[in-house]
Amino acid sequence: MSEKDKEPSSHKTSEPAELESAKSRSTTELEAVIEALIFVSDEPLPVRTMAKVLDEKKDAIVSALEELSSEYAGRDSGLQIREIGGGWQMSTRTEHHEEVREFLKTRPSAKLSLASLETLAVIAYKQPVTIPEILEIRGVQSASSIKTLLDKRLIVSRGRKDTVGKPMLYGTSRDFLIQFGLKDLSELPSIEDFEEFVG
Amino acid sequence: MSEKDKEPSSHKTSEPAELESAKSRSTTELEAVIEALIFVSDEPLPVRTMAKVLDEKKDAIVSALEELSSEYAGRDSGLQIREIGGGWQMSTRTEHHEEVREFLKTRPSAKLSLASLETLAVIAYKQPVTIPEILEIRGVQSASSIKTLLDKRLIVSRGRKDTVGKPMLYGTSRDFLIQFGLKDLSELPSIEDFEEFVG
Amino acid sequence: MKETDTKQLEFDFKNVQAEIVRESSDELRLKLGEFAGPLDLLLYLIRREEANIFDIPVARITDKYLEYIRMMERLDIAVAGEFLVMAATLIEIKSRMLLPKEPASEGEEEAEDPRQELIDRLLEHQQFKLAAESLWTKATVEQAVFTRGTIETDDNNPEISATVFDLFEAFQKMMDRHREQIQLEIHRDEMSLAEMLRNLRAKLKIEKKISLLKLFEDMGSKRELILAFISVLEIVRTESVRLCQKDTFGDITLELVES
Repeated sequence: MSEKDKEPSSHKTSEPAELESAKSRSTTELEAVIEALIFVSDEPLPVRTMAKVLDEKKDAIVSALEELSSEYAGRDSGLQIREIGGGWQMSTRTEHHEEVREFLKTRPSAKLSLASLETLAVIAYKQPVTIPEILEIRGVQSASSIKTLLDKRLIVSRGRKDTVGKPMLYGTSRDFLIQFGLKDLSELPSIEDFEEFVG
Repeated sequence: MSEKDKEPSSHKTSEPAELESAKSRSTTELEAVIEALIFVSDEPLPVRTMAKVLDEKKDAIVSALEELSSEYAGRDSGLQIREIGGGWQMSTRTEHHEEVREFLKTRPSAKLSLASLETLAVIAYKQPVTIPEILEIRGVQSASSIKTLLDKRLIVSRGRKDTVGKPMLYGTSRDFLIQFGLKDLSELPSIEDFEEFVG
Repeated sequence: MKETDTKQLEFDFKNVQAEIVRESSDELRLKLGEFAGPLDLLLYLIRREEANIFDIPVARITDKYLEYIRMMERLDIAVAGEFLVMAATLIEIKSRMLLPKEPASEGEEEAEDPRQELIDRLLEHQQFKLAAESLWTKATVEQAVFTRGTIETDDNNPEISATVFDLFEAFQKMMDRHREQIQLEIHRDEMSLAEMLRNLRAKLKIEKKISLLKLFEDMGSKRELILAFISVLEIVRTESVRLCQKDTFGDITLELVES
């Protein structure tokens, strides 16, 4: 792994391990704050992001995650913390899916996460569009959102772009139009539609 | 997809064994499934909803909740489970707000102005209350504060008072409880508690 | 823990009081705080005069109060009706205080203090101010608490609750964020004079001839424009170039003189 290369060298050489952690968190504290971050995240949370936000080494993050994950497994929790799609996520355990589904059925409909909604918005307004282009606009990785949107059949692939790497192009689907109550894409709201509300 | 929709109902009707097993959960299992439900719920989850979905007695739910909540507190988790706004909610602990905010890139949301806070305090303690009554206590017009509070859904109208002019009555909302971290209105410190500080 | 929370989000509740502040050298502003009405002003004056709220020196406080109102008028601040109503009330109480006390007749309760109603209102008002403060503290603590991110567990349900407006809004917010980011990057990428000079020299070498109008138009900021202008002057001074202008007020070109 190249992780170690990226660590600021000043950290490495100058100070003993104890002093060096800027926030001087104990292992328990680190686990707790990681738990909080995973919990609030819309998408599976990459180790790199946690390391950056917490100003900790990736190694420390990974071992805290493993500890946390096995702690959840050990205490017969209804939740689990696991690595999925390049990040760490908190989710319900399969054992309880029936009850969870039963409960969710009492609600009108599932919400798209903000991440997915944003990704869908970019695709709707900029289609056909590639993943790097979406990244450019959103400023964050959208891989898991793309997967969600494909699973929900809201987007479809539209061939490949004729540039380096031939990235896949995405556009919205017919289901998208149906679910959002649109006749065609020209019916998507534009800035002008909103100006009257502002005044 | 339509097949899956039918699945749960067919289970329900044909196999009574399913129901029976649901009721014979161990305490640990009940805690786990409650944890899962609170986790997936978008809003504070009332005991009655859990009792209904899980087909358990409210008492059993409440004691499982209390157990779960103190378990979270006991294990130095980054999360907490607590009663708020008439339901149970999972959230991060205040200790980690800096890191969480850094990660979510959010700023503390715009605070209420002092005028609005004062108006809200009068409404919270005197509800249901009319605008003239608020004016009497505050000594200033409160129309714009009322509007702000309505816009933020912190207060709701509670019908009209049966006096001259039939003025609108106002009270606090469920969102008020949630945003101010209150189980219910009885958790507000008594207004008499503020007397001794006068002077 | 709570302590650091409030510290981070603190605005000084106690200090948001009626006061005159000097905003800038030429502007004196009466800062009453958005919430301050006549009762707040009275409480402030009582506190400042170190008077006892249960035994308000009405004459002195009334004078101070009126002084304040006059000052507001002098500073051309619209004095809300409520302040004037309170002024009238104070004057009335003051005059009643000046009347000789009627001796309480047999069996009658002692005549009520003319200040009593005002005192009660002030006390109640004070109470609610403190209640507001306690609410503020609660909200502050609660703002340090976050609920989970959105999850998409409901695989069975292809319906989603978002509308086209949610979609549009998400898009707008994202574009705003994107724009902000780009501006930030531009900011950070600002050139030094040396870089500008180097670029301009390289450009001149390749293009032989540069339209100054075009060059200046291409500059992203005022600072870059100035740097470009200085660079042109520097190049004219140090190198074999000439400046040509075909028409008066027309475009000027910077041309390399081949030697």
